[in-house]
Amino acid sequence: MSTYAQKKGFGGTIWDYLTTVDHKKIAILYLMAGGLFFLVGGMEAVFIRIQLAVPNNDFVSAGTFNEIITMHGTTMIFLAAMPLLFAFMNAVMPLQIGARDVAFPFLNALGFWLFFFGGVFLNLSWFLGGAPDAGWTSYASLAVHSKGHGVDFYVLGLQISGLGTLIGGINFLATVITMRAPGMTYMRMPLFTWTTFVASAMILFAFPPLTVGLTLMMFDRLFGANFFEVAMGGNTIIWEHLFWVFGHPEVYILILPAFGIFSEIFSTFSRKRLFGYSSMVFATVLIGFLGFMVWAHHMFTTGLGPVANAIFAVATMAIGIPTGIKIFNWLFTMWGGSVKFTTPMYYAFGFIPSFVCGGVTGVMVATAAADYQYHDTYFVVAHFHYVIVGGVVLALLAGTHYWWPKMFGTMLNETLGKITFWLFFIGFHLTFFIQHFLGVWGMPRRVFTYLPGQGFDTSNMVSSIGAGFMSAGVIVLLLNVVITQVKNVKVGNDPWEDGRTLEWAISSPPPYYNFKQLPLVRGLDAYWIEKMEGKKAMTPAEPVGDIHMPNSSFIPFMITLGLFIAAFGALYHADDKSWALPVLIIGLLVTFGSMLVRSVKDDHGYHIHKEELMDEEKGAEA
Amino acid sequence: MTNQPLSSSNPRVDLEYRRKKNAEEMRHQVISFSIMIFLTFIAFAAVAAKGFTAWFIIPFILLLAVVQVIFQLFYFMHMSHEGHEAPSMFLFTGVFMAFVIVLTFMTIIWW
Amino acid sequence: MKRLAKWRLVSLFAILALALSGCSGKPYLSALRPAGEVADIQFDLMKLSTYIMVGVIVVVMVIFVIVFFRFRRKKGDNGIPKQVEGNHLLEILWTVIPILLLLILAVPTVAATFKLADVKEMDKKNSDALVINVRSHLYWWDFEYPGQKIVTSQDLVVPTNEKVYFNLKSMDVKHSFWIPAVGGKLDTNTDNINKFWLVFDQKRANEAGNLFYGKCAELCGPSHALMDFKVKAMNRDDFDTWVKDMQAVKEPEKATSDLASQGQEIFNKSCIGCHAVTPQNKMPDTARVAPNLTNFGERSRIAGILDHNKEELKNWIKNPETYKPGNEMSGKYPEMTDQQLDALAEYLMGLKVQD
Amino acid sequence: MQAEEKFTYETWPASPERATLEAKNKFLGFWLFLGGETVLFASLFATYLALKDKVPDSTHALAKDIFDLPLTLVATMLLLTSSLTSVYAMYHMKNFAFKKMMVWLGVTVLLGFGFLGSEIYEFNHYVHEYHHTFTSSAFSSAFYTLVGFHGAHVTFGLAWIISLMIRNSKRGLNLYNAPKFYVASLYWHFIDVVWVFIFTVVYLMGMVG
Ligand code: HEA
Ligand code: HEA
Ligand code: HEC
Ligand code: CUA
Ligand SMILES: [Cu+2]
Repeated sequence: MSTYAQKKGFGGTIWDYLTTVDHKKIAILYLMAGGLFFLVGGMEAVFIRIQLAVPNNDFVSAGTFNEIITMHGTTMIFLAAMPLLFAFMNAVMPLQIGARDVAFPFLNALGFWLFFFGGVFLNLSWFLGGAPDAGWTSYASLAVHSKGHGVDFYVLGLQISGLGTLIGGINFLATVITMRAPGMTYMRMPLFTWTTFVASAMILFAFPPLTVGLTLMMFDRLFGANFFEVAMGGNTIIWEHLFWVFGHPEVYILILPAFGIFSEIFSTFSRKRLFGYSSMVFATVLIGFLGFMVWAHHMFTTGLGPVANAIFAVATMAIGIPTGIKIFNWLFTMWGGSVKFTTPMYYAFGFIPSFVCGGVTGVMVATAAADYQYHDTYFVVAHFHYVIVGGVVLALLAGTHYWWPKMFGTMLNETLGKITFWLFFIGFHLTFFIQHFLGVWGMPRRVFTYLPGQGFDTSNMVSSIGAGFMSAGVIVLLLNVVITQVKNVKVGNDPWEDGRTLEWAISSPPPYYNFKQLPLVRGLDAYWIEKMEGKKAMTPAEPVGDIHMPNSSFIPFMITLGLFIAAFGALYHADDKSWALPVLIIGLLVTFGSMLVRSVKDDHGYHIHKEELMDEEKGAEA
Repeated sequence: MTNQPLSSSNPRVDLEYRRKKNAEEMRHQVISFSIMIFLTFIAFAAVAAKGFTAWFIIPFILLLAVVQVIFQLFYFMHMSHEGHEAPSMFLFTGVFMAFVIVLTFMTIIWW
Repeated sequence: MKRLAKWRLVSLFAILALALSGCSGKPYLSALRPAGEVADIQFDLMKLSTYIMVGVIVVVMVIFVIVFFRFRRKKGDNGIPKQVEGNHLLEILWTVIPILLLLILAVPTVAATFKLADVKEMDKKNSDALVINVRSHLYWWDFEYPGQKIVTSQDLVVPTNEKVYFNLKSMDVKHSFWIPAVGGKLDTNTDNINKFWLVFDQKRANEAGNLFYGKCAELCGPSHALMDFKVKAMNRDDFDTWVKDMQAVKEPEKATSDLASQGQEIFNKSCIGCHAVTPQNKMPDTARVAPNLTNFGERSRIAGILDHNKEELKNWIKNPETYKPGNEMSGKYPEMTDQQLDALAEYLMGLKVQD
Repeated sequence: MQAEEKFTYETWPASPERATLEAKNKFLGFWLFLGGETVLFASLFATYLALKDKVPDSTHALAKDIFDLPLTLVATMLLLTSSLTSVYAMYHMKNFAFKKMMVWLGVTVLLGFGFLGSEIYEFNHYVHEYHHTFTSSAFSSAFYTLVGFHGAHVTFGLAWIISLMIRNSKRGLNLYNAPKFYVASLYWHFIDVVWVFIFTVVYLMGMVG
C-alpha cells in the first residue's frame, strides 16, 4: 500500500480528502471549512453593520436581523474560530512535538466531519424555514417559545459539531501525553503545544455541560419535556448556567491557542527565546483553571444575589493577573531582541494594544455593580470583539501567514499581507472602539434598529464604515491566497530563517509520515539549538526503520452522514411528519452500523518499509 | 514507545510472580466487592429504618457512596497502578468540576 | 512606516480627546449622565475602573513603543541577541502590581454590589417605602403600585429624591428592566421575582426634562429593539396628586364629544377585552394582557416608540405590525375604517386623569 | 510489535491493555473520555437536583411517593455484581485465559440485561401507576433524563461487549483486541460508578424526602 508520489486525478484528490486520516490533510480541511464559515459569518457581520448604519433602517426585517446576529455569533465561534484554530493545531502541534501523527488519526477525521456536517446542518436552516433567532446564547424562555425550526437547527447542529470538537480535544490531549519525541519533556514543549494542550483539556470539561444543555432543550422543543417550562415546574436559569459553564471556558478555549500562536511568532521574529517560559506555562494553566470558576459573570443581572455576584466578580478579575504576566513576557521577549517586521509580526504587534484594551474592558465589566450598566449593551459587544477580533482573529490571520509555507510549501506575498493587516486593523478599531460609548450612552445590544434622536446615529455610521475596511482587508487576503497558489514558488524547510521549533526542521510541506526518524530533543526550541551549533538538521533518536501508518477510511464520513440524516428526522418529528421517525432511525442505523463495521473490521494500518524510505531520499537528492 | 520487556532473565520466575500478583489482586477485589455490597445494604437499611432524620441520613449515604466509588476506581479500575497519572489527574479534575457544578446548581438556582 | 505610526498615535489621541470632551451622551438616556444614587455609585465605579485601566494601557504602551523603536532589526543584521530566560524581579513586579490594582477595584465593587442589593426596607411589614411591581410583556411594560392600588403601563411615574423599590417579573419570555440614566438593569425572569431599588434625583431629572428613557435589555423577539418605556419623575407632591387622580377614576371616563363617544362604543366592543381603562388592580397580573389605557391621553409615546398624536395613533391601530413586528395586538380585533379610527383616536386621546 | 502476533501464556505481556502504542493511546484516550463523562453526568445530576419535586400541581407524584426500595436494591445488586464479574473477566484476560474471560463477560452481559429489564419494568410501573411520564412535569423530565441517560449507557455498553465477544469468539486474545476488552470493562465500571450515585442521590435521597 504505497501511496506516495502517485498522480491523482481530480476525483482521486477528492476521494483522498474524504478518506484521509493524515493530520496535515485534516488541517487543510479544517482551514478550508473554517475559512468558508468565517466568510459566511463575516458577511452576516457586514449585514448587521449595514442594517445599523442609519436609524430606522429597513435593510433587513426585525425577525431576519435576529436570525443574522444569532447565526453570526454561532458561526463565528463554533464554525470559524474554533475550526481555524484546530487547523493550526492539527497542522503544527504534532510536528512541534516530533510525532508521526496524532494519537487517533481515525478519530481526527471523524472529529472534522462531525464539525463540518454540524455546521452545514446549522446553515441549512436559512433555506429550510428560517435560522435560529434567540441569540447565540439561546436563552431558554425565548428559545423554547421561538417559532419554526430555527432553534431546532441550532440545538441539533451544535450537538453534532460539538461532538466533533470534543473528540478533537481528547485526541490532542492524548497526542501530547503519549506521542512526544524522545527528549521532548513537558517543559520543553513549545508554547503553542502547551496552549493546545490546556485548551483541549478545557474542551474536555466544558463541552459536556453544553451537550447536556442542548439535549435538555432538544427534549423540551421536540419531545415535550418540561425542563424550561415554568408552568410545569421547569426553570430557565438552569439553561443559563449550563450554557455559561460551557460558554465562559469556551472564550478561553479560543484565546489560549491564539496566545500560543503569538508566543511562537514573538520569539521567532525577535530571535530570542520566550521570556519567562515557565511562568508563561504556569499562566496558561492558571487561566485554564480559573476559566472554569467565573461563568456567572455573564449572569450578574439575572438576580443571583449579591454573594454570588461578589464572588464571581472577584474571581473574574483574578484572571487579569496571569493574562498580564503573558502580556509583559511577550513585551520582554522583544526587549533586547532583533525584531523583524514580517507580516505575522505585524499582527502580533497589533495584537498587544488591541487585546489589552479588550482585556481591561473585561475587568471593567467584571465589576458586578457597574456591569448592571454595561450588561447587554454595546459596551459588552465592544469588549468581546476587542478580545476576539483583536486577539483570536488577529492570531488566526498571523498564523495563516506564518504557517502557510509549512502547510502548502509556498509563501504568501508579504506586501499584500501588510496591506491586509492595515485595512483590517484600522477597520477593526474604527468598528469597535466607538461601540464602547454607544453602550454606555444607552444602546442595548441585539437591537435590529434604533430611533433617531438618541445620539446613536453618527457613531453607528462610523462603526459600519469600519466593517467596510475589514471586508476590504479580507478580500485582499483572499486575493493573496489565489495569487500565491497560482505562482506556487516552493520554499525550503525554514522559510522565515528564524524558525526555532521542530516544525521548521522538516520539509515544507512535510512528507506524509512526518519525521523519517524521530528527532532527539535537547531543550526548549529544539531546532534553534541545533542551528546554533551549526547543524542543518535534527539529530535522530532512532535508526531508520519501518514506519507504521494508519489506513485511510471512509467510515468517519459515513458515521457523520448518519447523524446528519438522523438530525433531520428528529427535527421534523415535532411536526408529526410520518416520514420523520423512519428517517431518524435510518440515520442512526447508518451511524451505528458504520461504527460496528469499524469495530468488527480489523484495521492494523500498514508499514512503510525502510527500503522505501531510503529510495525516497535518494529520489529527492537526485 | 517500546514495549515493556515481556520477561526478565528468568521467564518462569517472572510468570510465577505475575500469576501470584494477579491472584492476590483478585482477592483484594473480591474483598472490596464484599465491602461495597455491605455498604450498599447499610445505605438501604438507613433509609428503610425510617427512624433517622434526613439531616443524618443524607450526608451518611452520600459518604457511603463516595467510599464505594473509591473502591470501584482504585480496585476495579486500578487507578492506583502506575501508568494512571494522567488518567487520575483528568478524572479528578472532572470530579472537581462536577462538585462545583452541583454545588452552584443547589445554591444559586434557588426558587 | 515611521510616519504611519506617528499618524496612528495622533489619531488615537484625537479620539481620546474627543471622547473626554463632553461626549457623554444624552442626559435622559446615558449612563455617563447619572441622575440618581444608584447610577452615581455605578458611575463612580466606572470612573475608578477606567482610571486604573488607562493606567495599565499607558504602561503597556510605553514599553510597546520603546520596543517598537529600539529593537527593530536592521537590514542585514545577522546578530543573535542574548537568549534571556527571564527575570525574577520583573516577573514578581508584574504579578504583584496588578494584584494590588485589582484589590483597589475589588473592594468598592463588592461594597457596591451589596449596597445595591439591599432591599430589606421593602420587605418590612408596614414599611412606607414606595414599591412598584413591574411586569414585562412581549414588547410592553405593566406597572402596578400595590400600595396605591393602581395600575398603569408604558409610562412609569415615580417620585424623586426617595428610594423606589421594584419587584420585577416577566409574564412571557425574559426581558430586562433598564433606565440607563438612573441605574443599571435587572432581568425580569419568568421564574421568580427580582428586587432592587432606584433613586431619581430631582435636580438632574429637571435637567433631563423630567422624562427618562427606559429600555428592554434582553433579547426577547423581533421587537426587542422597540420595547422602550418612559419614566416621568416628579416631586413627591405631584406624585401624590397623580396617585389621587388615578385612584379617583372608578369607572371608565365618559367621553365628552360625539366623536369620542362613538369611539368609546367601538372601544367597548373591540378593545376592552384586552385593554383596561380603569386603574384598579382587581385583576391578577396574569390577566392583564394589554397596556392599561386609563391615562393614555397623558402618555408621552404610543406603544413606547411612536410620537404621541392622533395621526400616529391611527396608524398604530390600523396596523400595529408595521411598527412593532411580532406584537401581541395585531390581528386580534376587526379592521377599522378611517372614520372608526378617527373616533377611536378622539376617544383615546381624551383619556386623561389630570386636568 | 505486530498486533496480530500469536501469544502463549508465557509470552503474554503483563499489561496487555497497554503493551502497544495504539493500546496506550486507546487506554489513555478512554480515561480522558471518562473525565468528560463525569462532567456530563454531573450536569445531569445538578439539573435533577434543581428540578427535584418541581411539579405543576399537587396531584403529581413526588419522589417520596414513587420510589420503591426493594426494586432499587435488586437493580443495584445486579449492576454491582456485574462489575465484579467484569473484573473476573479482566483477571482472566491478564492470565491469557480466553475461554474463562468469555464466560465471565457472558455473565456480565446477562446481569446487565437483568438490570435493564428491571429498569424497563420500573419506568413502565411509574407511567401506569403514577402517570409519572416524561412530559408530565419538570421533575419527571429530569428524572427520566438522568436515569435514562444511564440506561442508555448500559445499553450501549452491552452492545459493545456483545459485539466484541462475537467478533473475537474464534480468535483468542492478542494485543489488538485485549485493549478493546479492557476499555470496554472500564466503561462498564464507570457505568456502575454512576449508578452508585444514582441510587444514592435519586432513590435513597428521594425516599428520605
Ligand atoms: C476570546 C474571548 C474572550 C476573552 C479572552 C475574554 C476575556 C475576559 N472577559 Fe470576556 N467575553 C467574551 C469573550 C472573551 N472575554 C464574550 C464573547 C463575551 C460576551 C458573551 C455574550 O454575552 O454574548 C464576554 C463577556 C464578558 C463578561 C460579561 C459581560 C456582560 O454580559 O455583562 C465579563 C464580565 O465579567 C467578561 C470579563 C472578561 C475578563 C475579566 C476577561 C479577562 O480574561 C481579560 C484579561 C486581560 C487583561 C486584564 C489585559 C491584560 C492584563 C494586563 C496588562 C495586566 C494588568 C491588568 C490589570 C491590573 C487589570 N467578559
Ligand atoms: C469569533 C467570533 C466573532 C468574530 C470574528 C466577529 C466579527 C465581527 N463581528 Fe461579531 N459577534 C460575535 C462573535 C464574533 N464577531 C458574537 C458571539 C456576537 C453575539 C451574537 C449574539 O448577540 O447572539 C457578535 C455580535 C456582533 C454584533 C452585535 C449584534 C447585536 O448585538 O445586535 C456586531 C455589530 O456590530 C458584530 C459585528 C462584527 C464585525 C463587524 C465583525 C468583523 O470583524 C467581521 C470581519 C469579517 C469580514 C468583514 C469578512 C467579510 C468577508 C467578505 C466581505 C467576503 C467576501 C466574500 C467572498 C469573496 C465570497 N458582531
Ligand atoms: C389581544 C388583545 C388586544 C386587543 C383586542 C387590542 N389590543 Fe391594543 N394592545 C395590545 C397589546 C399587547 C399592546 C402592546 C403592544 C406593544 O407595545 O407591543 C397594545 C397596545 C395598544 C396601544 C398603545 C398603548 C400605549 O400605552 O402606548 C393602544 C393605543 C392600543 N393598543 C389600542 C387598541 C385599540 C384601539 C384596540 C381596539 C380596536 C386594541 N388596542 C385592541 C393588545 C390588544
Ligand atoms: Cu423585552 Cu427585549
Ligand atoms: Cu466570560
